[in-house]
Amino acid sequence: MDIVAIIQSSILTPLILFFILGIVATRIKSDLKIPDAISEFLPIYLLAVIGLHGGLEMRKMGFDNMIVPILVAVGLSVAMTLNHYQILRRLGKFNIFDSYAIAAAYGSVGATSFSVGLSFLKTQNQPSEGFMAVILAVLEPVSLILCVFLVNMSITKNQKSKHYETKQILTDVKQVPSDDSIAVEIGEVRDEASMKQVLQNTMAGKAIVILLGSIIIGYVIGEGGFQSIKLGFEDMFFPALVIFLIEMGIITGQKLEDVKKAGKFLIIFSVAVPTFNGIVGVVVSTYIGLSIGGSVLLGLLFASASFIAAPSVLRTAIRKANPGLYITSALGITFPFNMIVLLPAMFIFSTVLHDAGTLDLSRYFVDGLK
Amino acid sequence: MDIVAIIQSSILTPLILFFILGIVATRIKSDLKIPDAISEFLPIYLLAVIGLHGGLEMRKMGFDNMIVPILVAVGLSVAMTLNHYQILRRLGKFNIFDSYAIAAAYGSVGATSFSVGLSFLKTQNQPSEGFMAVILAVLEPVSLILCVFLVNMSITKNQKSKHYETKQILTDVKQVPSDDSIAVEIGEVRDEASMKQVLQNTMAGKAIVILLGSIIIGYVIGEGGFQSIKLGFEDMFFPALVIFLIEMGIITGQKLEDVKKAGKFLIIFSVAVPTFNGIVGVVVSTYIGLSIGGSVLLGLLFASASFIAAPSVLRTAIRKANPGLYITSALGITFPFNMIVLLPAMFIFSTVLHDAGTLDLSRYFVDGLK
Amino acid sequence: MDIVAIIQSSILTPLILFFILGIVATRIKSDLKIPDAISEFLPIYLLAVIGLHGGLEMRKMGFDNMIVPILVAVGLSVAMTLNHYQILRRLGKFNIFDSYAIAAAYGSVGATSFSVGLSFLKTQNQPSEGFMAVILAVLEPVSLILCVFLVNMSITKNQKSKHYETKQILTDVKQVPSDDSIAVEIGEVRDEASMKQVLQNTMAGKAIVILLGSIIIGYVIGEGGFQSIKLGFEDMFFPALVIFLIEMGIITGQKLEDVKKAGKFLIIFSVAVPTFNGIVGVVVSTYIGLSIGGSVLLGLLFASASFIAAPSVLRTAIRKANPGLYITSALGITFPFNMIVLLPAMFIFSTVLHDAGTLDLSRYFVDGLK
Amino acid sequence: MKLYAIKLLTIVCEAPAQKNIIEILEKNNVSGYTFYEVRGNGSKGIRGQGLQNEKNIKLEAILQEEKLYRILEEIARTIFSDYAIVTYVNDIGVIRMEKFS
Amino acid sequence: MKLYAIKLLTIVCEAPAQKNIIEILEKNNVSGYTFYEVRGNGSKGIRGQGLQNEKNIKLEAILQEEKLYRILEEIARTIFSDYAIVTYVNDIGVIRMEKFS
Amino acid sequence: MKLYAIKLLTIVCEAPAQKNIIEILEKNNVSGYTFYEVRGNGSKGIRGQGLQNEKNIKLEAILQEEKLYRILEEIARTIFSDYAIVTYVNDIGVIRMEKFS
Ligand SMILES: Nc1ncnc2c1ncn2[C@@H]1O[C@H](COP(=O)(O)O)[C@@H](O)[C@H]1O
Ligand SMILES: Nc1ncnc2c1ncn2[C@@H]1O[C@H](COP(=O)(O)O)[C@@H](O)[C@H]1O
Ligand SMILES: Nc1ncnc2c1ncn2[C@@H]1O[C@H](COP(=O)(O)O)[C@@H](O)[C@H]1O
Ligand code: NA
Ligand code: NA
Ligand code: NA
Repeated sequence: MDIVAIIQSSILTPLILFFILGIVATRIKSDLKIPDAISEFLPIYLLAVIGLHGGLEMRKMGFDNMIVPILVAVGLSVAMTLNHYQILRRLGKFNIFDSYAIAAAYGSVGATSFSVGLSFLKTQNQPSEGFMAVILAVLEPVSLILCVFLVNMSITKNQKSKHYETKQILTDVKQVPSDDSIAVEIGEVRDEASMKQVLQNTMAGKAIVILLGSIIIGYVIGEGGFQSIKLGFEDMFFPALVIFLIEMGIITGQKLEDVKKAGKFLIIFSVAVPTFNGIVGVVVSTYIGLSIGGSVLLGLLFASASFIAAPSVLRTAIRKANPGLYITSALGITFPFNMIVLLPAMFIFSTVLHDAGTLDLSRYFVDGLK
Repeated sequence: MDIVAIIQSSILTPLILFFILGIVATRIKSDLKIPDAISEFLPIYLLAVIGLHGGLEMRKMGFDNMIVPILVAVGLSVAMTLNHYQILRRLGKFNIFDSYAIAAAYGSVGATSFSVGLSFLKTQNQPSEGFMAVILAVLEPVSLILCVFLVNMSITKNQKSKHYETKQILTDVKQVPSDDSIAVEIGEVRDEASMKQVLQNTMAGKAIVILLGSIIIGYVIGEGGFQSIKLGFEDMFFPALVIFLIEMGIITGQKLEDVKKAGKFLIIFSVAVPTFNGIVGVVVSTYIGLSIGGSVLLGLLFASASFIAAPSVLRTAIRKANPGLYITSALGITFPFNMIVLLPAMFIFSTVLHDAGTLDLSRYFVDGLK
Repeated sequence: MDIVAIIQSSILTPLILFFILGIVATRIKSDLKIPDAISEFLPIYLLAVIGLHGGLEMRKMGFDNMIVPILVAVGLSVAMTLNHYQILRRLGKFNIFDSYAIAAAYGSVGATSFSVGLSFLKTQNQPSEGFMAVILAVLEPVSLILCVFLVNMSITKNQKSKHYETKQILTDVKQVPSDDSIAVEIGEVRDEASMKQVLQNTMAGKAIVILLGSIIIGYVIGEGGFQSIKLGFEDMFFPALVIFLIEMGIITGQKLEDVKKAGKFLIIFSVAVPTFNGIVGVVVSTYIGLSIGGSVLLGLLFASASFIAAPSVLRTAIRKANPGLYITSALGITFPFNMIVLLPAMFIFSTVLHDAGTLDLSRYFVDGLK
Repeated sequence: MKLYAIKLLTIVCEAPAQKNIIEILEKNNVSGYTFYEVRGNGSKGIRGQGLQNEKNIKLEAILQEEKLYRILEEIARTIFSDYAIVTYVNDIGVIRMEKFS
Repeated sequence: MKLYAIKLLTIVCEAPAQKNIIEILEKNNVSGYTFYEVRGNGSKGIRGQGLQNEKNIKLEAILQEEKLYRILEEIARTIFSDYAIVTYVNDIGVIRMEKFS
Repeated sequence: MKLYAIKLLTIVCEAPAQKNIIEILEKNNVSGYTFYEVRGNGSKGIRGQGLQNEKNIKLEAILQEEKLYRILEEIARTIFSDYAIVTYVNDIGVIRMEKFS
């Protein structure tokens, strides 16, 4: 294994380069733009492809050995989410709303990152377990629901026990708009969207519906039924992902301006926490027997923060949280960091963990000395 | 021929399953949605593919033997449309506007159904006559124009002969909005859009223009010229149809709520009439010498009701008709029924009619006994 | 080489025929329409493909021999632009604003024409130099910037030297709207958008950004990296171009109505000048050693007028010019003329110039006599 | 800068009625109009989700009071009974009165 | 043709707040509303460029003055503090008063 | 709940003029604005069918009367002669006056 080649083959790809082109375009104030209809359609398409292939693989492999990985993934996801919250609330001094919202975004997973991970593994000719698509679907809602539940618990508790303390929670909120002439009485704060509502919104969110639906369809139709749509739902995946990454680059370019506003703590968080989660993910995945590719994908899921599906739930579920914080850090910092730095690093790490012999370190150093 | 396999291969297809996914998504109140721009583009694309292939086939086969089928199809279409009207008006007690509008929608043909039919035949490795695309183009306007003409005739006659009778026609209209403070005087009812207008709108409707245009272009360029665009205009057909069926599923899901409002009579009509028309279509097609596949396609055209092209003409051409009735029944009942039940049934029927020997009934029963 | 076959294979192509279908659809008042999102996306996609292939070619061929062609192209482009201006101002009696704006549109280049040219060459199995994509990117802004600069110079000069003469320039403007109750004082005419603004808008225009970006990306990833997206970014090029040409046909159809208003002089200009520029382009390209295909492409670039990128800059950069003039002539006359007449003519001409022997004139005449 | 009083007529209706309304406006020599796609809910139910035909259009025309009543009357008489539609009128001020005569 | 005076309430807000606002309208038995996607700029910055969630929605409802104040009060109390939002009221004239009761 | 009187300035213009108008608004410290794509017909013909450049934009800004006339004057002086454009002014009521100062 040639580390230089890996890094090269992970960064100098159409995906990453077009993503960077999108960023550059925004920074030089270009009017380059992927029309909304296209960029709203692409995630649906990408998830359909991911789902179909997951379903096809599961039909081949069976789902006997997917129970353990799923349970482990859910457990880790919950632990990480709670850990995020503690870090943000204790060390970062964020208010409870922002702390839970950011914790949820980083606890949830990104389908775009997953897509780039699949593409990366394909370039490296590394297979991965088909049920990773199921884990993607399962992990998405877990930490969202957890955090929304905890926020509601915390409000209710405060409202009941001591009336003046809840008041403090509110003044605690850093981003309460100051331009409102109408005082918001704490007693009237609506209880942050009822849990039922949130469960409904999360589970019926388009990402989960199309992903789970496609997994089932893939499983039912099998390779035979898949043939007639293979061209569109397999071969066009990377081209479509390229287009989507142009748009993501454009939006990232817009968010970069807000990164400073996010503050030093959140910037460090956006790099350190994914790295930690990613490493833990790879180690645990290797331990429970996932392949090199599967471990990279699961590590990437833990490392990734959701910037499409989660924010759209969080904005109403934890409405007192500042969306600028979780979107900016997830899309503006963590996503590019994961794609460019962490993904190849985790792949090298996973390869080493699985079989140290494959990593040709000597060649690397010899090459370096030339 | 294995009936179980046929049914399975007609229902457990990506097309049908993604259609059902769309319905399910709407029913569980998901925000899944194909952006408008995509779902407006797809029918144009699908018709272009259908047309090009029709043209290519006709170049190979010549159009000597397409005259009889076209004339027969037009004749049958007229007869069926008049039959629909009688059923709706006499048995269903609908007013003349609704009767003619529903008759026209069911007399017209659906390009989406046709597409699914083509896909089905491909799965069954059954060829069909290239000129079916021409029949699709010809049949679309026939019953529309007929019904609009008859509605106008009927109004004019009534207006002229007896003034008070026309009044009855109007009060006859079930859905006249009751919230209008301005009385609509019968004498002022605009003559239901002049026939010239309707002819223009129908013949220059985008579906017919793109379909006929593509047939001609396919004919002119031949296989040689087609090669350079084959990937886009042949291999992407089924993937594109899948996407379109997700959206159709979503809309069907929305319409399902209105099905009850359509009334029991219309629900029965929406299943019985397509079945009857489909059977007649298969029998007549077989009789005039069409292939197994061609007979299925023509049967499917007769069985199908238009829910895109026809309604967009009918809403202005017979504006006193309630669009809720013809759209809900065509899309909410007939379309899924045709795709899931009638299409495989007609294929079995057509195979039997063409050559009873191919239907391996014994194997079916033996399988059934196990 | 068979001239009849060339003409046939250049006109009876899906591209041209679907373009014509678009025109016909508009003329018969059809509601055929490619949704905006699609027709805004397609040029971005087409430029990405052109750029990627240019980059891939340059990686293979190196860019040693691209310096001379680029310099020659820029020089020719400047000369032609100035020539356009003189013709329009002196012979055509257009005001300076219209003269410079039309001169710029015809001095700039059309990516759609370039795409059709590539497609034509592919049908004729003629390769072309990869750096033509770079020339496309370089030529686009040159004459725009030149003309805007000259307009600003001319205004400033007039404003400074003689105050009453500038007034004449203004009254000179044919299309000053007459329905304004507020007199536009010459002293207050904003200086036609500062040059810096214009440079920014032009160089960061989406066409240039995506084109140059894709050239660089193509160069960096090479054939190896390109494989994973080849299906989308090579094989889908012609199908996508077909869709785009339907929409261009529809818009051309709308513009045809305005052609009369453009006046006889501009109509002649829109045919004669491209022909002249095209011939000059082919001759010079052949002289500096470009291939048959490369000479056709460069000729086509000189012959083409920009109707998407240039107008979007010109509308604000030379805002006193009537956009109806340059868009109508570029899209309504020059584009169809170039595609249908000039492109095959230039190909024949280029073939003759490069090697008279390949043109089987005898066969042509013998065929003609039959 | 003086503002002249004039009327703004707004119509929200189902897409298929757009053509008829523009005809009425043009027949009455309205100098111009603006329109765009909207979604909505009213007595005829939720509109604008899926099919083309079920979209709503919002049309706005600035016009003199004289024309206003003629146009309103014609719209009410020929469109109200058959289509989903709402109309309303606004008092506005414009600079260039002559643009809307 | 007589025009009856009534109120037009307009709300421009971030897309995620749309659901809440429609709930408030429906709770107060508003007879209908019209809405569409817009872009904008205000105290919460530029909105509507990229992500779905950052779009703005403009909602318009014709309603009687009685309902107006109740609705405004509820929107102000439950939405103002958490979302990007602007609301304003217009005097308009309609033909069919009974449509908006 | 009291409504404060303020002005709503609406501008419908061709897309390429949008940038200039937003510049004028921002130069005059308008607190915000809303805009969206529309189609239309007027003295410069039908607009909004095909090419990007031929689209129309509708811009709305809530502002104090003082700013209104300055802005109108500047738009009239620098934009009217070169672009397809219509502007009009509406009297509206808002709750949070301080948002628009
Ligand atoms: N009270 C209302 N306020 C604003 N818009 C309305 C109102 N009622 C109806 N509309 C709009 O007008 C369209 C047609 O209304 P209707 O005829 O009542 O179904 C609806 O789809 C809405 O877009
Ligand atoms: N002065 C204003 N005039 C018109 N629209 C405004 C104004 N201020 C804000 N808006 C709109 O309301 C949205 C939310 O405003 P804000 O809460 O101030 O960020 C903005 O994105 C604009 O679309
Ligand atoms: N009388 C009018 N009522 C409403 N909108 C108008 C009117 N006149 C013009 N417009 C709009 O303003 C744009 C520019 O108008 P004009 O400068 O007259 O071409 C048109 O394309 C319409 O969208
Ligand atoms: Na994560
Ligand atoms: Na039928
Ligand atoms: Na040129």
